[in-house]
Amino acid sequence: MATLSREQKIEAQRRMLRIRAFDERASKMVKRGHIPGTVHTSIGQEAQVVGATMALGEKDYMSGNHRSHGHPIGKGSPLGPLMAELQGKSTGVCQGKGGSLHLADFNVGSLGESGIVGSSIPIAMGAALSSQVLGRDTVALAFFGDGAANQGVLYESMNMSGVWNLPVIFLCENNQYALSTPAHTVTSGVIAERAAGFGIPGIRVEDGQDLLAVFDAVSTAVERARRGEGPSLIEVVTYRYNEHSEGLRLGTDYRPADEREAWLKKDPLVLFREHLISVEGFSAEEMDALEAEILAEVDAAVAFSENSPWPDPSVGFKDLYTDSEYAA
Amino acid sequence: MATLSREQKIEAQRRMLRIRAFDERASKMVKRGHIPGTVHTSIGQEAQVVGATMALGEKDYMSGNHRSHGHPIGKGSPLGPLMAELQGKSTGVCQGKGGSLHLADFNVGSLGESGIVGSSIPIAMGAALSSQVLGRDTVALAFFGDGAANQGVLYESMNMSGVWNLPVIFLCENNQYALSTPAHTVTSGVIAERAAGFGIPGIRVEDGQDLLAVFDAVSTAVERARRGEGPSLIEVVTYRYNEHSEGLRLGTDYRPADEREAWLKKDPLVLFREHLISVEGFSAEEMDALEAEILAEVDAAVAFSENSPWPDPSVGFKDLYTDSEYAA
Amino acid sequence: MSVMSFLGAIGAAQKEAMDADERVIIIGEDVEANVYGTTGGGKTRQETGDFVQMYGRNRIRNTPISEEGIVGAAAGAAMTGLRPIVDLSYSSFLYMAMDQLVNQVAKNRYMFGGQASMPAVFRSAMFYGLNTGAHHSDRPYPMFMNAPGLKIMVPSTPSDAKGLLRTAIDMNDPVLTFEACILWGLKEEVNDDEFWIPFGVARTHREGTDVTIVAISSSVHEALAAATELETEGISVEVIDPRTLVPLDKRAILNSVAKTGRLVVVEPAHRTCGAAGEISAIVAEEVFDSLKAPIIRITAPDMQIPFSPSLEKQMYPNKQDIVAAVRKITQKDKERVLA
Amino acid sequence: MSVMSFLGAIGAAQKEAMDADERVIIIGEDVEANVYGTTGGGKTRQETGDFVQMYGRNRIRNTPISEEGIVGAAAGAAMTGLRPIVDLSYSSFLYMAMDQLVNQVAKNRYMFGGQASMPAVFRSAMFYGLNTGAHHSDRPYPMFMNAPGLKIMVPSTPSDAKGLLRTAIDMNDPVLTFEACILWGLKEEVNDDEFWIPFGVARTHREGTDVTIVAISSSVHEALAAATELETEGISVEVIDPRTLVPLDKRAILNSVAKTGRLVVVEPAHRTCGAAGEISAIVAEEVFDSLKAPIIRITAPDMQIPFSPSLEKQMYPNKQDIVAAVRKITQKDKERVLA
Ligand SMILES: Cc1ncc(C[n+]2csc(CCOP(=O)(O)OP(=O)(O)O)c2C)c(N)n1
Ligand SMILES: Cc1ncc(C[n+]2csc(CCOP(=O)(O)OP(=O)(O)O)c2C)c(N)n1
Ligand SMILES: [Mg+2]
Ligand SMILES: [Mg+2]
Repeated sequence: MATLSREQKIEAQRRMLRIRAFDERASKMVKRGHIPGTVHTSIGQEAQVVGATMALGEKDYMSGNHRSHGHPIGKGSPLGPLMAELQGKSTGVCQGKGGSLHLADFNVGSLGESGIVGSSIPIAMGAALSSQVLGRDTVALAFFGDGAANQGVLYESMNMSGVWNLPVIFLCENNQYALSTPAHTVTSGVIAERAAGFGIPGIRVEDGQDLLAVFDAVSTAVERARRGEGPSLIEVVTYRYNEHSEGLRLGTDYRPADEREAWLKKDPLVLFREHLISVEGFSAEEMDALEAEILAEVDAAVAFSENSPWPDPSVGFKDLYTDSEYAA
Repeated sequence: MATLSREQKIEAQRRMLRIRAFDERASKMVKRGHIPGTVHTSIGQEAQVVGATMALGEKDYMSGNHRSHGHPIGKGSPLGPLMAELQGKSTGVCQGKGGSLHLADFNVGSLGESGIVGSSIPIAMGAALSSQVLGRDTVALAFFGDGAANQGVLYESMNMSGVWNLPVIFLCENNQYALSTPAHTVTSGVIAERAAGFGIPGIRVEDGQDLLAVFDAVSTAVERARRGEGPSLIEVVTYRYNEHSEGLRLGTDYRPADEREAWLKKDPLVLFREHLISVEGFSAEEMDALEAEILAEVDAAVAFSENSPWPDPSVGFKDLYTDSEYAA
Repeated sequence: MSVMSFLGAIGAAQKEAMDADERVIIIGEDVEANVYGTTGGGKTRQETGDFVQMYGRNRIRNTPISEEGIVGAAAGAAMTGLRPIVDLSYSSFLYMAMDQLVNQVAKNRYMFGGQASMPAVFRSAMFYGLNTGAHHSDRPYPMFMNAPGLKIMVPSTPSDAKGLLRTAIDMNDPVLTFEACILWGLKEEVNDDEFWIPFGVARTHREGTDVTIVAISSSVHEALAAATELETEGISVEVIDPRTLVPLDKRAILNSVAKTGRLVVVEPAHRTCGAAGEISAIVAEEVFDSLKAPIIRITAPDMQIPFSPSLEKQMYPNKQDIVAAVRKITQKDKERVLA
Repeated sequence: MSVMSFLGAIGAAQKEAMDADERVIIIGEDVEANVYGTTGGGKTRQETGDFVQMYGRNRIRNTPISEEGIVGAAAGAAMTGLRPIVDLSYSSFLYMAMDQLVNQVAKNRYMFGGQASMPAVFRSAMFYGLNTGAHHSDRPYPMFMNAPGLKIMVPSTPSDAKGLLRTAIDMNDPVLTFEACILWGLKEEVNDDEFWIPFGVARTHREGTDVTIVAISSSVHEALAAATELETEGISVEVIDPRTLVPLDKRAILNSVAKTGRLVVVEPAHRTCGAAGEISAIVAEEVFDSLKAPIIRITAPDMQIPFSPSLEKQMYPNKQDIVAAVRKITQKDKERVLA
């Protein structure tokens, strides 16, 4: 059973807290019109995100989806340029051209979040192909939801990477809903069990609020991949506390009222704080201090973003190609 | 175990013979330039095709692929208009506009063969959806190859029809090669085993040269579908005796020399002829007469086609839309 | 008549068609919860009534996220007796189902010699101008215009949306609708009775004698605003909305340009190989001798859509661009050439 | 110099690039067995040498039939250090991977603010005119011209195929190649050394003063044959092959039309929203005052491709159509208007 050192555990909690604080702030900012468009928060899913990213090395690659902030934060991306990106500022990690849906930070191996459900799955496979062809020892991980698990390209990718033994991990964040649609109404069979037919291991982490359980499962898959033994599919059962996207109001109650309450009792941040105190012997004060530190970090990120200029309009006409500017 | 009556068995042999004779003739015609383009024969796969189509009722639907003649012939389509279609004649089943790759005969429930690998799989699912919504008791069957089994749309279709319990059968004709590519080099896991992850039955018919085995498996799936219990995946292991398409010459030997020899010993037509004689008590003379009858039928089909006029050029500008002709 | 929003008009047309014909079904992601507001049953999104309650889950099909499978299923269903309305939500998701749309939906009837017909409607919304970034801002109708066998509607008013969509649903050929999301809230008096607007008949929103503007989707409103401004300068502008791009009402466009001698074409799609280029080319071939000035296209540039509000807004045609273009081509010829 | 076929030239460019840069890999269906003849390693298909033997299975990747996955893998690989050449065989199969091509390959660099580059080549062949029926006869390059972020080459001679493909492989942006299958057998003397033809530079195959013909892909040869015939009638025709459609050498086209005053555009794609329409629209906007006659497009009609030889041949531009169009627009103006 792969596990984390004491320092790594604190780092894990730090990253989970970052995601929570960043997303809570972003949610408010959307509602106040300080972030254009909308955002999809990972609030409630922090253990699943960080359990996975902590299992990756710095040079390992990652692709993600619309529920996009947790992934780069979990991978170690600094908050300022991420927040600036959400606001569309020139200092944004994508110069303001991507926005929440299309965060990418190549410095930490984040190859990009995707607004198109399922579309970034084979991107991670491609990064794994690079590793294999060029003889690197990096692995790649694709984050996607239970909804995305019904996109055909996932199975094309599982098959192709299975045949080639590519070092890639398919990580399904099963938060049990795709927008308004309960997973069980549109999913035949069990996602994790789909791996077997493609000749690769399929693991279901039933308690995705348990950071260590996720870390263990993903670490096993990462080690396997690094040994050249090929891909794995990991389905992590989790829950999002917020609406699909911030500000969205649906007429229908597609989630039972008491369901959220039950999951709130298993808040991954609270659970891991307790673990750090009871098992690792940290004090409540130390934990409070960490939480305060992270809030300050998010404040600083927002300040950085607020103080940043808007991109010059000409930036909108750059970077389509490598070799030329747009000439109308 | 579903089985065939004595008359049905003769009808099955008749259809297998038709496919063999039709395809052998078509092969010659391609090589002599009497059929434009190319054709993909089902020679060697007759038991797999007819075992499946005999399990369908007249009103049941079917979609197919580039290996296209066997499917409508197996479903009972008359040979003349099929041959005329291959030649591009006005009396062709698609008026000469489809050709070998796009045979369709709606009179027998043949919704069309597809030149795009995998693309016609969801078409059969849609026909099953019609049956369900309109309360009909028809089922639909999609024929596709081992190569097509790596197209993502198959898994989207298995999942969606699984969720909705649609009366559809996914029939994989595993002839062990996709053009020059051995299935085992590009297929991770076992095709039939992929069904389980999608919550539907997956059956592998190991001896696809045994018509009765195929008939049994498909009948079981058809009955299940008709009872409203949903889809099934059936993988039938078989072999094509000819090259991928007629006239194709590849530099590489992608099939071991002795492999074809071994499969020729299990010729489905010979096997079933022996069954009809030894188990059903037909005489060799009766079997010879049947074979001669079919050759005459193919001769007549070719004569019908040869005597048919070319389509008038104006036909090329019709039928794109229902309500208007093309006006340049 | 009652006041309907653009979105409400789409819902109303769907409801009418569902009531009129049992073979009509709705299939798509999140249609059950009416996420996009057109399966709520009423004239507006808020109005009571829910399609699932009214028509049941047999006819309102909430799907997995599997665009290719959904479109393929609709194609197979349309060939065997149903008349599906497929809700693909964003136009940017159409690429996922491109093989089914181009290789099956568009080709089958022709390839099979007329044996099949394909009565299906594929609805999608173009979310441009709303800071949704490059993955959600596509306006890809020109690509589909290059695929013979599909019909294409691009309504710009609630009435047109209702009447054209009803025609589309009742039609035996496949139709793609492209709804500009920024028009969803637009309201006007719409006939409550059933009505059908024929495909291939342009709508002349405003008559004029000096310049013809052909405008597509949301650009119609920019063009009308420009025309009002130009009127004060004594320039008389005719504004034509083709409403359907396949079939295209060439006659209306050619007659107008024959009269005015000048053409500006405005659309929100990318410039290269867009509908504006097509319309320009038709005119340059068929009424060349009437032309008194260059044909101007005002389109989105050949650039992806950036997220930041400070970057995105410059990407679409606006009133000022149109006014400037019209001024330029109505200058006296000499000035124009020198300019 | 040695005689190479069009297909052999493609193989040669691939071989050169594989030799020059270890990051270049080939990925696609049946590339190992060299089914389509460009991974055999030689100048012609028959020539000895086999890419798998030369470069090994690490760099020659025979894939499952999974176009979307293949293109996505190539995109991810291109963003992380490889330079994939993706063999998609027929252009009709591109739709299967449309989401990856438009949403990932074309958009990523822009969306991510220039962090990624996408050095990948997507090869496909247009099999029109060979009785392969509607599913194998697409010429869909205009659709991709409407998707900013992709570059597009449409070579018409072996030399151009070799030089452009080499440039494409060495370029840091994604390139789609569209190879006309009917040109595969075409032979000419081709430079055996490495050479690179820049994108965005048209080739004037023939100079002339009365009419400009811009022709694309196989239509170049029809246009040249037409020009030869017209010469005997005293009509001097300039024939321009843009060679790359994105970027497009507008300057060459505009200068030529400014000189001749007349334009015919010929291409094998469907008419509506095709490249011919785009070129016509550019000219009608930018050098209107030089134009002496209508701009004529000669294209495939907006119809799918029928199988029967008696139906298919009428679907593509041919020499006679071109000759007739040129004659029409070179008549004296008065005659033309009355005709
Ligand atoms: C191809 C595509 N189809 C549909 C959508 C619209 N959409 C955005 S998020 C979403 C639900 C995704 O659910 P899931 O994959 O489970 O991720 P979650 O939001 O639950 O994290 C849908 C349908 C999209 N963005 N892309
Ligand atoms: C989408 C698509 N990709 C590739 C091809 C080219 N192609 C035609 S048949 C074939 C092999 C198909 O193999 P399989 O599905 O096993 O059928 P089989 O020919 O063996 O019956 C290929 C690659 C195609 N027609 N369509
Ligand atoms: Mg989910
Ligand atoms: Mg096969």
